[in-house]
Amino acid sequence: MAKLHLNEELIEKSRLSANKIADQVFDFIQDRSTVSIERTVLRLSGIDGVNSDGVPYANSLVDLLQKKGLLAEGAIPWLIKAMITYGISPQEVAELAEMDKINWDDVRSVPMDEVKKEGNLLAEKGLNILMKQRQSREALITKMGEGSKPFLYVIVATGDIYEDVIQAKAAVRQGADIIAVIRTTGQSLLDYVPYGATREGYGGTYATQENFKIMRAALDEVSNEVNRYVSLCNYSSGLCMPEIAAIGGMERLDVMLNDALYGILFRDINMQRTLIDQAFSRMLISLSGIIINTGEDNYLTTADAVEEAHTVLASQFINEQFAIKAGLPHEQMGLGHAFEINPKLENGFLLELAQAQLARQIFPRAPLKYMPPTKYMTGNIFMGYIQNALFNVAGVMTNQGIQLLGMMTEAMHTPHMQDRKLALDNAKYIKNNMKDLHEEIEFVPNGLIAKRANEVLEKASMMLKEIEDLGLFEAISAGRFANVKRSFYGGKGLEGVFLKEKNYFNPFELLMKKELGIGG
Amino acid sequence: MAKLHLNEELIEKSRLSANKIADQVFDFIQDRSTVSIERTVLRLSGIDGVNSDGVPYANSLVDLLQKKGLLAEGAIPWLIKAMITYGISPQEVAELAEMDKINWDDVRSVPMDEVKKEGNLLAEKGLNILMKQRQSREALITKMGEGSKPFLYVIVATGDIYEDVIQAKAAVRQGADIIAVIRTTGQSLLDYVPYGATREGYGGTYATQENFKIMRAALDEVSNEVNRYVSLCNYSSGLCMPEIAAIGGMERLDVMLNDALYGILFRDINMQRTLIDQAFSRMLISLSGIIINTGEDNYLTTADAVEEAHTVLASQFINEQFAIKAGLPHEQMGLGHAFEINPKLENGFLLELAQAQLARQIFPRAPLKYMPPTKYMTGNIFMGYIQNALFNVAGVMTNQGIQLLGMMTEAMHTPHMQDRKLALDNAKYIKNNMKDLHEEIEFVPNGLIAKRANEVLEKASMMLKEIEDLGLFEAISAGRFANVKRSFYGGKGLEGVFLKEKNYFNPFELLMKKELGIGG
Amino acid sequence: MMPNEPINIKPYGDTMNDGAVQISFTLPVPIGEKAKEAAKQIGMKLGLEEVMVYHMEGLDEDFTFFVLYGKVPFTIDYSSITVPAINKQSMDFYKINQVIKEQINRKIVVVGACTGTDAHTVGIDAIMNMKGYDGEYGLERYPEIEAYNLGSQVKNEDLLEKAVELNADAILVSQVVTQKGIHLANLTELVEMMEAANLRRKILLICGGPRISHELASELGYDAGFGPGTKASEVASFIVEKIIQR
Amino acid sequence: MMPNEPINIKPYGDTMNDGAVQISFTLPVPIGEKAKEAAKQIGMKLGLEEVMVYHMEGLDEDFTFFVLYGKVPFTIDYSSITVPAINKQSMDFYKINQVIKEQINRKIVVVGACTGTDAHTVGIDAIMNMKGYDGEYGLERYPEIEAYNLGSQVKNEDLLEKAVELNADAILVSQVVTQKGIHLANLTELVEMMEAANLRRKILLICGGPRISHELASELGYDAGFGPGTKASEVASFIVEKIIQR
Ligand code: B12
Ligand code: B12
Ligand SMILES: Cc1ncc(COP(=O)(O)O)c(C=O)c1O
Ligand SMILES: Cc1ncc(COP(=O)(O)O)c(C=O)c1O
Repeated sequence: MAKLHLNEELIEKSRLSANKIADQVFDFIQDRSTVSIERTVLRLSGIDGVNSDGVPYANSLVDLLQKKGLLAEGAIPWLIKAMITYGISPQEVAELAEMDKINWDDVRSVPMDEVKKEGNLLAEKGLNILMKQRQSREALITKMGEGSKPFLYVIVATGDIYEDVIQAKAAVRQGADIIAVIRTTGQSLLDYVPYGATREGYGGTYATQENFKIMRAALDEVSNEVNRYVSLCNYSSGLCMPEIAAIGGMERLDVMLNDALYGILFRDINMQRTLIDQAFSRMLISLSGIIINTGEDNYLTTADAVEEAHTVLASQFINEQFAIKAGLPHEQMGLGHAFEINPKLENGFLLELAQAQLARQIFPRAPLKYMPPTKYMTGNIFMGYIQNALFNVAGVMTNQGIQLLGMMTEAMHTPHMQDRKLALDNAKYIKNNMKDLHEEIEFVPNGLIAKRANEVLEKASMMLKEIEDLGLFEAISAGRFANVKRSFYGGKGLEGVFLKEKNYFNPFELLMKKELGIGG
Repeated sequence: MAKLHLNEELIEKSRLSANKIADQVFDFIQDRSTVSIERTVLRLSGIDGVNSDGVPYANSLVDLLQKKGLLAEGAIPWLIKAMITYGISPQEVAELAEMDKINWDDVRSVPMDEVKKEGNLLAEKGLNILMKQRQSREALITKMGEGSKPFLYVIVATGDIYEDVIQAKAAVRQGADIIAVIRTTGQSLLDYVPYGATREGYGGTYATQENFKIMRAALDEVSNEVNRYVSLCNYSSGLCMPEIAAIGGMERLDVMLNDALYGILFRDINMQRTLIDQAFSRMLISLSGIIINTGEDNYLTTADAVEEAHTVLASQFINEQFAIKAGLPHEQMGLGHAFEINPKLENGFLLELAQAQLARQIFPRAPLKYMPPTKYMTGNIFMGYIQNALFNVAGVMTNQGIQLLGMMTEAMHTPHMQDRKLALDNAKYIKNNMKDLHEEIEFVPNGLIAKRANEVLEKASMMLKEIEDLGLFEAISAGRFANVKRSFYGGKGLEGVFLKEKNYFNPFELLMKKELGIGG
Repeated sequence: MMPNEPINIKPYGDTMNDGAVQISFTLPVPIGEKAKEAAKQIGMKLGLEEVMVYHMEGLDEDFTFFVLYGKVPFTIDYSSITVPAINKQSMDFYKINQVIKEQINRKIVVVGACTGTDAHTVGIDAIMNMKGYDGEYGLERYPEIEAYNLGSQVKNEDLLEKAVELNADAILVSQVVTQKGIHLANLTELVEMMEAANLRRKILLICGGPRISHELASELGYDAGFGPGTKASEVASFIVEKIIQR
Repeated sequence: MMPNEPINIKPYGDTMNDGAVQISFTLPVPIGEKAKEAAKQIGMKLGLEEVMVYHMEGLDEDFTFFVLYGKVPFTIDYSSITVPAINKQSMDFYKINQVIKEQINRKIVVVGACTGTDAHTVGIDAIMNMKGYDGEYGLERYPEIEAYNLGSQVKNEDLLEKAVELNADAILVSQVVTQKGIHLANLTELVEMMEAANLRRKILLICGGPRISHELASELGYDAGFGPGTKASEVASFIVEKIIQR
């Protein structure tokens, strides 16, 4: 494989800084939980459905506990106490609670060791659903195989899950390896997960458990037909990050966008909230065998791709450490980066190659997620089509893991059916016609590419050192990422964060940490 | 610059074979001339215009001499004898001859030394026109500079010279370095050069002296505007190959397609005729400072580009020797090759790179002419657009001299105005964005690319050895090039070939050989 | 009309008035000769002549993609076209500040946001933020303008509340996501809220975004609409001129 | 009509019946807002709705290129479409030779050429030459067919003379270059020459090429026309069937 000569010492140094940064954050997270985490464990305990107002029972129960001031001990102890007291199922607890038929003072007396025993059972049962899906996935891949790298990733985004299914199936028959169902614009700010099959989204389709199920079934069907396991991707992000991770695990999603920094910077979600949520999500994701995709590529949609390239790398280092601390293996870390340099730049492609190869070598086991040009796409669909071609060339030349295909209509609308087909044609042509190019070329030792890569590495390492001293929260407040400033107490969702009481109990968390072999 | 490790010995061997092949052909050519050569020297002597039937005076005079059995001594002696006898200009000789007002028996008596003296004067004057234009070109380039390599070459082909001018000017403003005016389908088989400005061609525009003049003036105007000398290209090929070379020199064309093999294989022109014509043309072209473009690329439109790659290389070797023997410097040898491998082929791009780099290294001083995909272009203009992009990538990666831009509508029609613009956008984007890529990469010593290049070289060298033994005429008859068979006496134009009598006199030929320092 | 301006025009391929156009689309039918004929009929029903289906490719069992060329037989009268655009770029940064100082005699207050669930800030930032866009300062940099950029995902009611609180002269709304007409709903809601609150005449209402045109904005009841490539000075000029006019 | 076949169809972007189409063309006017409006009017005059000019680029002082999207408001009746195509690929190589032997009882003579100034031989070679095309033998390989391929740049009179000389059952004409309708002139000339010589009814007349359709060929007075991707067996089947019919 083509290789760049990189300064290994700087890589080591950067990793160390990132590790310390993550440690600091985890010290903070440790003592906190969120409404979304509590809803997640309720869902994993079997609570599903919505009440007559359309509010999910997981939400109504957590809200109730919060209102009653009980949530700081965790939702699970109260659930179990009610279950034991009334001899009912979790779902029944939620439904009766709605009708105010649970006497929370009464249930308080159930002894803690009983709660713990029952809690462990619930956790085992809940996590088992995820493990089963993981096994199904592995069995299916063994049976029918999967695509070759880079995986070809395309989006569907009609807003209507049934229309999405049509588009997705067509895309698979045309060669797609991963189908991502993009979410409607507003969803990340919703503090609940919508329910049921939906047909009305803007710029994307609601992420609901039913929609996941419908799409997974469709993809299973067409995977069978093409005899190649096709992955499904959605977003474990926004205010419901951990809940959607759980739902994704239950419905056998294979890839999930998951990155607190994205939510902070691009959705103005409170940083405490989403970092706490992220740590919990990643454990679920890890167990479920899902690949995460991080969002560093987005930085370059607002910041300049040449000047701010090092922020992408720095963020990748941090995301790697966050992932490690949540027990996520390298093989599930789809670290993000992007091909966003101004196409008018002389030798711009060389800088793109430098960045892509840099990431490839620094994170050799990670299935890097490589984003196509978006910022400099215009209404000229023809030029756009060849910008995407050069992006595909860079992907093949540097052996990326997941190639998010660009659409020639990027500057206009979410993809029409033929846009996706043409994008796949583009990618397949280049992947096949240039297949082994990366084995055939070497980068000149002291050339432009090598110099650029080392320069970016050096800047990233300096940035990480600074953040290590400053702390991540401060660094974000200072606008170090994507030129966007967010404050510690600002943004959405802070009201959903709470300090755990000393008798806080979350058997799911405990069991996951045990399974994943991580401390805490 | 990126380099392949090639077997230098095989290169030497191939060159030697090609040299012998050319020698054999030149032995044959030596004793022969053609009606077209004779018309050429008449034109260079100042004969212009057409008679009342639209027949050029150069044709009517040569036809007359041929009918009278006088041509074997050359047209010039008879022209001069008539000039001296009647005290008239060359043009007047032609016009009076038409009216049967020259008594050819009478003029016979003019002594040969007078003829020779006058002949040398005529030749000096005639060739001086070419030299003057060459100097103008050099002065203009010094004044305004020219584009950088690879030169971007686009065609205009509306059939109407005035519409061509509109298209050409637009193309220059969009960045074209070379404008080629494609010829109408039938012209190469015409045994005369049409006259005047024309507006009615099919798939191209008639090549006439007036059309050349109109386009040259337009390009000079727009060159001035963009402050970059823009080259004009047309075809010195077909039955009037040498005449058009002369006209091209007079009207300051800068590039001319010139390749006897093309005419033989693709226009079924008799091989004797066109090889004799070619030798004479190339001397004119050499003196005029025009770059030739050879037609090896065309082989791959009928033969398979992977299997027959070596025939392209073999033909380049032969064309190089033909050029050297006609006194053409390497800097004017635009040897042709093409990007015509099936885009569906796995690693096909690697084979393309191998071939392009091979040519680049074997002919380091030649401004290689690199042809875009044509054969595998379809009605899918989007896919076509990225096939052209990969072609441009190959051009930049191997540092070609002249990049003939592909049009996305290749499979449909001669270019619409926006097709050309988009083609230029494509090429400019890649040339700029990947500018120094060829300096940044090395080809792995024993990789696929290196192996392929050496394999093609080996096959070419074997083929050349075979042709050396067989003779070029026999090799063509056996279908060795482009899978097309042509016979020694077949094809068009043989009737225009004649054996020179021992007192044959052509002062232009003699002077050119002297100027170019070539024997004969 | 400009001197020498063409009057009746047609698309141009390689010969004046050849009418050549390229079209591509997908039909929800399986690939085949019948599908090809259907594509041709679409071309003909659009009024094109010499319709040629140059490419046909199955996208899935029931969908086929086509590339066509055809010729437009009609002309349009170019000389009669008038563009419903705003007078662009009348003043520059310095001139604008000077005019505000001399003719308005107080600072102008502008409040902006990207509204609804739309989170695209780059466009509104380009107009409002200090650093501006494409080498032009944003409104925050104008000494005579007080500019408040509320960011993205702002609810119409919050935007309006803020505008009232600040006594704004103008409201700037950015809308980038347009799928299924979401921007129309958003933009309309704001106008209606302002009318209901009797504020519509008092505050200049301006929208912008890549799919916004002045025409569309006027139809929706806005004072102006700005499309792709807008510069801050164009917007400021418009605001100043309107305030002086009143 | 096929079961479950759609009846009224429209182009499809991402939602059934959204009517989405993409268009590009050049107008002979300078770039600017007025040009953009002109492009939009072309779209509207084609009957499209929601016409959006997404891209505009000057090609030269007086020419501007556009990319538009719009929506087709009408449907076409898919169920009523019948394709005027020849019954394709009824027989294969073996079957054809067998039928000739058994039902015609003599060898069939076919003469082909690429005519006029057209020098594209690949198409006619694909149909006639031994080695064939796309894995199918050409007519020369058929034991029951005597095939004469005269090559390219053949004059109509020479082709006809040869056909008469060989007592041909069918003439095959290839035309690839179509600029300014040169193929129409060429093809028409041959029909007229044959009619003048009273040969038209005696010899099957077939043309082919990338821009040829059966429809066009029929209009010009040919027995059949074959377009891109034609295989030798399709042509041979047609000839054999026609000869038997007579
Ligand atoms: C950058 C970007 C993002 C970034 C935004 C970062 C940020 N902080 O803004 C990120 C990555 C976060 C993002 C996310 C999404 N995006 Co986005 N994004 C883009 C992208 C690539 C560029 C937009 C941009 O910055 N343009 C540059 C600015 C300067 O141009 P502009 O907005 O046109 O602004 C100019 C003028 O319009 C005008 N203007 C704009 N606003 C205003 C206001 C006023 C008052 C005035 C006077 C002028 C004015 O002046 C500006 C300067 O000239 C486009 C694709 C493209 N290439 O266009 C897609 C695009 C806009 N995104 C799209 C979508 C669908 C989304 C998502 C909804 C996808 C999803 N479901 O996940 C998400 C969610 C966003 C949300 N909730 O709204 C679609 C919209 C489709 C449509 N037409 O409906 C696009 C077109 C991509 C696509 N083809 O799918 N996106
Ligand atoms: C190869 C080629 C050449 C080669 C031809 C070599 C040769 N010996 O044939 C060379 C390089 C010599 C050449 C030259 C020129 N070419 Co050319 N060429 C092409 C090219 C790249 C491919 C054509 C081809 O071989 N197709 C493959 C064959 C198998 O397909 P086919 O012809 O469609 O044949 C199939 C069917 O149509 C059918 N068929 C065809 N004929 C017949 C006949 C019968 C009876 C039947 C039943 C069926 C049948 O069956 C075949 C098999 O399925 C096309 C572009 C393209 N990608 O299409 C341009 C193209 C055809 N050429 C073109 C032109 C203009 C020229 C030139 C005139 C340019 C010039 N002025 O120099 C010259 C001169 C040629 C001349 N005098 O005619 C234009 C034609 C434009 C137009 N529509 O008018 C094209 C489209 C390129 C372009 N965009 O400008 N060309
Ligand atoms: C990491 C990450 N998360 C989430 C999203 C999607 O946004 P939302 O969560 O608002 O739907 C993106 C968008 O591309 C992303 O990159
Ligand atoms: C070497 C060469 N000569 C001539 C031509 C043009 O053909 P003609 O001379 O028939 O116009 C070509 C076509 O590309 C060519 O490559």
